[in-house]
Amino acid sequence: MNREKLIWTIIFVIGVGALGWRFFTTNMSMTYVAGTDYEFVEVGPAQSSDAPAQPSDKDAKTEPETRWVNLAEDPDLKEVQSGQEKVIKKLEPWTTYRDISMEVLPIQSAFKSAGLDPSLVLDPVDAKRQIDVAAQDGLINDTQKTDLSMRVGALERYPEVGLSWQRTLGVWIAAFFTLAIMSFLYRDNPFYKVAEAVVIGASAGYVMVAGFWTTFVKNLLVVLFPGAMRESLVPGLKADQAPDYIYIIPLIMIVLLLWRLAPKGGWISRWPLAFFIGVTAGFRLIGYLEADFLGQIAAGVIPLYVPVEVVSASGTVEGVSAWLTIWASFSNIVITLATLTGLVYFFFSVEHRGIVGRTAKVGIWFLMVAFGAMFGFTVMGRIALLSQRLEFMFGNWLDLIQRI
Amino acid sequence: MKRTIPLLIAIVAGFVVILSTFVPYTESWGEKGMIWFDILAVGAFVLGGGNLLKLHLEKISGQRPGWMYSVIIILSFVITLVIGLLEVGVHPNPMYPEYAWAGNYLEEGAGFWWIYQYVIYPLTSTMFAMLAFYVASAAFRAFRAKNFEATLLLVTAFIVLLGRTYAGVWLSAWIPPTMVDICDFFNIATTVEDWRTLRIDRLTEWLALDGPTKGAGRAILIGIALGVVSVSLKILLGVDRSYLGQD
Amino acid sequence: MSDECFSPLFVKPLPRMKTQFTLPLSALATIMLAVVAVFSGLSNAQNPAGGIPAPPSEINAVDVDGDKGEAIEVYWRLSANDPSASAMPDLSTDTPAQVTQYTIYRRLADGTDEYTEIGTQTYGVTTFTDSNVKQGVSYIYAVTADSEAGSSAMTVMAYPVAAVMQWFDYEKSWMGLILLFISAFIIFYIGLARSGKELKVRQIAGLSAVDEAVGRATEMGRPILFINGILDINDIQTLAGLTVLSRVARTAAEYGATLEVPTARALVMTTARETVQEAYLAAGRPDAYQEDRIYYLTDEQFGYVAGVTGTMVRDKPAACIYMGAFYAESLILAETGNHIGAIQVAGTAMPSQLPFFVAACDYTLIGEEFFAASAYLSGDPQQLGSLKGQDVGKLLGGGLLTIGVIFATLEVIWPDMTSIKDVRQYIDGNILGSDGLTMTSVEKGSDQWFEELLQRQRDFELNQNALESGGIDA
Amino acid sequence: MYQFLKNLDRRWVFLLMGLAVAIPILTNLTFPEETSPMVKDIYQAIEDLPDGSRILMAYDYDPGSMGELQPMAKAFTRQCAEKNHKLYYMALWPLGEPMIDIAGARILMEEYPHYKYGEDYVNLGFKPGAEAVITVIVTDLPKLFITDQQGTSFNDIPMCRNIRNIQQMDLIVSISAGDPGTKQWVQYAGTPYDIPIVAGVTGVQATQLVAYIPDQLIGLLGAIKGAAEYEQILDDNFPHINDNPDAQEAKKRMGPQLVGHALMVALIILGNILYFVGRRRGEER
Repeated sequence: MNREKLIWTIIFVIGVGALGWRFFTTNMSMTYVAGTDYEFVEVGPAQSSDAPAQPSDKDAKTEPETRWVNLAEDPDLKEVQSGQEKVIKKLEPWTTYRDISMEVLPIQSAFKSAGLDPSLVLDPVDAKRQIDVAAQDGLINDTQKTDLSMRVGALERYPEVGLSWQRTLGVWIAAFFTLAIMSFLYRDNPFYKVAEAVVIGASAGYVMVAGFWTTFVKNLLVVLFPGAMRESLVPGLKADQAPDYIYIIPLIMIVLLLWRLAPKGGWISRWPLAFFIGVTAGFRLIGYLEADFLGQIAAGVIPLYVPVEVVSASGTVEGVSAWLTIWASFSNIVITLATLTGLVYFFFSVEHRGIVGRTAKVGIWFLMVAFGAMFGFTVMGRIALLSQRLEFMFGNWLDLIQRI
Repeated sequence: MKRTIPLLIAIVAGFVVILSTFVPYTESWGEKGMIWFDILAVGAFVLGGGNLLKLHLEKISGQRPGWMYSVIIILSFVITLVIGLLEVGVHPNPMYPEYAWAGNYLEEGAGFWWIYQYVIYPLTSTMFAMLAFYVASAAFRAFRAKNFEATLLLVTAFIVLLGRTYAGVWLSAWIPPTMVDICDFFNIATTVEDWRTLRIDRLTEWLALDGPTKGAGRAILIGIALGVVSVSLKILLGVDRSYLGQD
Repeated sequence: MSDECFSPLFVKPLPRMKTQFTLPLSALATIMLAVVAVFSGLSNAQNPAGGIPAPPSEINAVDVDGDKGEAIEVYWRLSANDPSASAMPDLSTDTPAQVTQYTIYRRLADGTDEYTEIGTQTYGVTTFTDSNVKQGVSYIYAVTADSEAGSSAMTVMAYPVAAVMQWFDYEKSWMGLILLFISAFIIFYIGLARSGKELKVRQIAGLSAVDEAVGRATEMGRPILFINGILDINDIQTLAGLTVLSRVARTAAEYGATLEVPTARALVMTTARETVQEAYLAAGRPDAYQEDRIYYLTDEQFGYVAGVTGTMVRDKPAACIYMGAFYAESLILAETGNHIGAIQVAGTAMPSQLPFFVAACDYTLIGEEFFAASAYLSGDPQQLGSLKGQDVGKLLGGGLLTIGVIFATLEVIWPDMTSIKDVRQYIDGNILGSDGLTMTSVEKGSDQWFEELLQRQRDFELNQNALESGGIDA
Repeated sequence: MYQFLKNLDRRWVFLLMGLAVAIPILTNLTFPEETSPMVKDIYQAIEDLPDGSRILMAYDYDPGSMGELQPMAKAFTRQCAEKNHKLYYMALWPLGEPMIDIAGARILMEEYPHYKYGEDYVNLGFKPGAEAVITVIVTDLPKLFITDQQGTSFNDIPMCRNIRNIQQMDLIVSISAGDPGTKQWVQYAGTPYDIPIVAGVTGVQATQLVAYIPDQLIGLLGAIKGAAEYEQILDDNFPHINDNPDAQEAKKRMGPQLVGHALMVALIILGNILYFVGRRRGEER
């Protein structure tokens, strides 16, 4: 036991050391972002406030037409300058960021291989100047110069490019949790317990938040109080949307359900539950009968003999291919046989003996073949999931392979 | 009384939904019911979240084994909830810049997004990826030719595993031309196309996507549909009322 | 695009709309048309084809059957310049007249408004469903064929059409009959069982294992873990799982074993608590019921699995019972359960997860067996009756399938025999499909269909005129 | 040796599996692909539509299944963009929205700059309600999709102005990781309203959904293998896609697949050898 602990401690120390070394010498886990600026001003007709609306004007009561302009996209604000409009209100500017590591990292490595400082990339204008200097000094040749300036020039379309410490930290946290979950394969341990606690708490919170913003707001509040929602959470709502008061019912049901928390009369919460259990029973009964009973039988109505025609290059039919017909017919016969024997297997009224038993046995064989095929088929997806996780670990975190 | 009214509610609601599907005017009532259900489920989060908090607070106050992890659960739960509901770091919607609360709660760069991207997603997707290990250990242990059924299961899985990669083509590409040669020997005219089905990759597709899987899958689905009809009817006839609780 | 103000000129003379063609308007339109003709002639000077495609040759519309009167289907015949009108479309000669799309117009039949565009369809398509109609209001539809160079004349419907609400969806007649048939048998057998007749059903191996597992857990003094799937109570599998839970809880209460039920949904937790409490009461041990053993973890699939597997390796339950709707988590749960050496019984109607349960669990209830389990385990003879009803359903399904397959095969062997084809079509389209009780012999949009419809509308028109003139006694 | 293998700790299996996937990723191992008839059917279905047809792109998956479905989603977007089809993106999963961004909008923005938002493609975003959403939008699309994802009113989007419902779509491309997904699209839209559907699904779903082929579903791409074959057929037909490393993602992931599968095959063989040796020694029944 102590020996095992020692081994793990050594592995841990070596691992941390290797990570530290890699962190300071490579691009490991570095995440770069580009910003987009928003700076909104509301502009409106310049004369509207100076000259009071004329009484004869029918539209006198309506607001003067105003609009929002993003200064970052339209910094000139031509109409305002020409005096036709004026700024009515200004909002706090904001910037949103987007991950562009995939663009930045290859340029950085190009810089590195050319013997230049990779951190230059974050300031494309300065980087171009440094490339020119390096070219003059003969550190890089002309093809390198044009190539590097062209590549770094592509970054100039972003107003700002920078290292995001939040996201870089995030990559480390994500990597830690990935390893913590995988450590469960060896055995239960404190790292896994921490990861487990975090995932339970955070995902429960996540589902509730998502449920609130998507279902509760969009499917209940918007329907019941479209006016208030248009003024607050969902401004894009149509102006003429009328409230649908039938949605009071689910609201009342929530109240009934939460009555459980009250000291008395908690049994009333069974009402909404019973209502939905009834609806579920009715709805699923029809749904399964239509799609899975009738639908599957209809799909099963296939001919057992399928002649496959041989068509020449010019499009004329040259007759029926014996072998292909045999294959296609065989396939349909197998499908039909598997369905019918499978149904016999599910029979409850008769014991699996005699002819019924033998038929049911064939049914099980087909089920087993199907299960084997489904198992084998699924393995692929599972391995893909693992590859994706490892690609993250090797790419985004350790920077051993190209990032996805 | 405490059981009769809910039973009546369930029966009436169920039969109304069934009948409504046959009347064009009321056809969508069942679907509307499901939308309402989602709303109720969100309301029920109060119960679920409340229970989660209660359980772990009790664990902490009782200093029961593992209470430290309960602290982590409660912290991560509350932090996620607060950041998400208060839309921390979410900008207004660029289309409606003056509405501070109209932004996307999952906006890239915002607090909730960060939690999702760097905490929840890695954790859940790694949990999902663990399946790659479990399929291997399950296959090693369970796929043994103990009897005829088990042999069928294992042989099919074996073929499909091979056929889903390049190995399938590589191992069996010789079969169709060989079959043509054999037929030539018996003076039967065939082409390579006729025997293509015998290649492992084609056989895999037939096994997993056509033939037996399709047929057996159909039998399972038909059986399930009948099972659903029967379970639903038992609920709606009041034969099965285990969900109702006590008087 | 065609201008609305020209449209009356292109309209075929219609019996009921004559009043609308006032002289000044048509005169004005004629003049404007002439002007347009001159200009278009100029612009198409280098193009002898003219660039304007031929109009669609015919148009008709019918009320969509079996709806609440909110949709009308419009059909037309392809324009002669439609690339898919001829058998071998010649796409190489990209003439300006080649149809790129059809535009569908509509106006009220009472003539109180003008044609407005209601939608477009790409070339080669001859149908459009207008789902923006008012019930009972009559409309006239029109369609133009459009090319890069311009639009054809409008082809206008000869008779108005209105969307009507049906009170019964006849398309679902057969489904209703089959539902009645199966339900009647289920109810009949339940009644038969209730009257005391003993019904024989075969044994299912997995089911005795449930009791056995509970017993073993009691012996070992370890808990029983019950997972009710990861869906909410609006899934029927969750409800079926709850019934099994009720039985397991009752046995556990009788034996004095601990039962642990982590759930992925708050409502499942609530309902499961009701169920288990009732089971403990029924077993005469209401004091042994521990509410906190039935708890909510998280709705998130893998968050939930992480929590459950953690609990598994720490509490080492002696039995793990999985009954409900499962997705990818099935194998994670079952492999962890296998590792800790628990007896595992699973039941689900998720076909994709069955292979994993079959591989990793001791017993697996496959699809319908899972639904049957609740009937078996309840120990209630009434519930066993429902299984007999299900078997009747299987006989019906298997019978329909067999007959259908036989006729489908015969149809391939003797393709010319219409009677065989009709039988196959009736099974396929009517009984199993949504064509109603009677066969529809004419395909919508075909030549025959256009003719028949026109005739029907003429007859209707005659009747209407007769009614209006008071000629027919009602 | 036999005793060690017989009581083999499953952690050895785990370790082997980890290595079998990790090593090919680190060494960038890839293999050639050959397209199967079903993949050809799907390719042909999109290819045969007239240029500029309307296609509904239903992205019903989340980051959990990105590994399998992302390459398909990207490839579908690419083929449609090659044919200048009009693309309507929507999601029934809350996290499908970012998927539309990554595997749809971003591809169009970077590789097909002539695609204009609102004229050639639109992101309608996520709607909660699963199959209930489908049952509504088959008759009335703007009823639920009042705005697009950015909040622009539906009728203000040029390519949406004439769209009343999804029956007007010429094809539905359903990329799905579970429920709601392809099954619901087939049940509630494709089958009742005769809208052709092609699908890209996870391996698990593929086996169930084949029951719908060919009547209710034109074809489906199953798992990463289907994606790789589809990438191959695009590479063969559009040479410039061949040069795009982002369009070879699935093919790249087939390397770990092959080794992983080979390991599983070896494990099954080993397991059976152990079983038969054990039986000969009389240790097992």
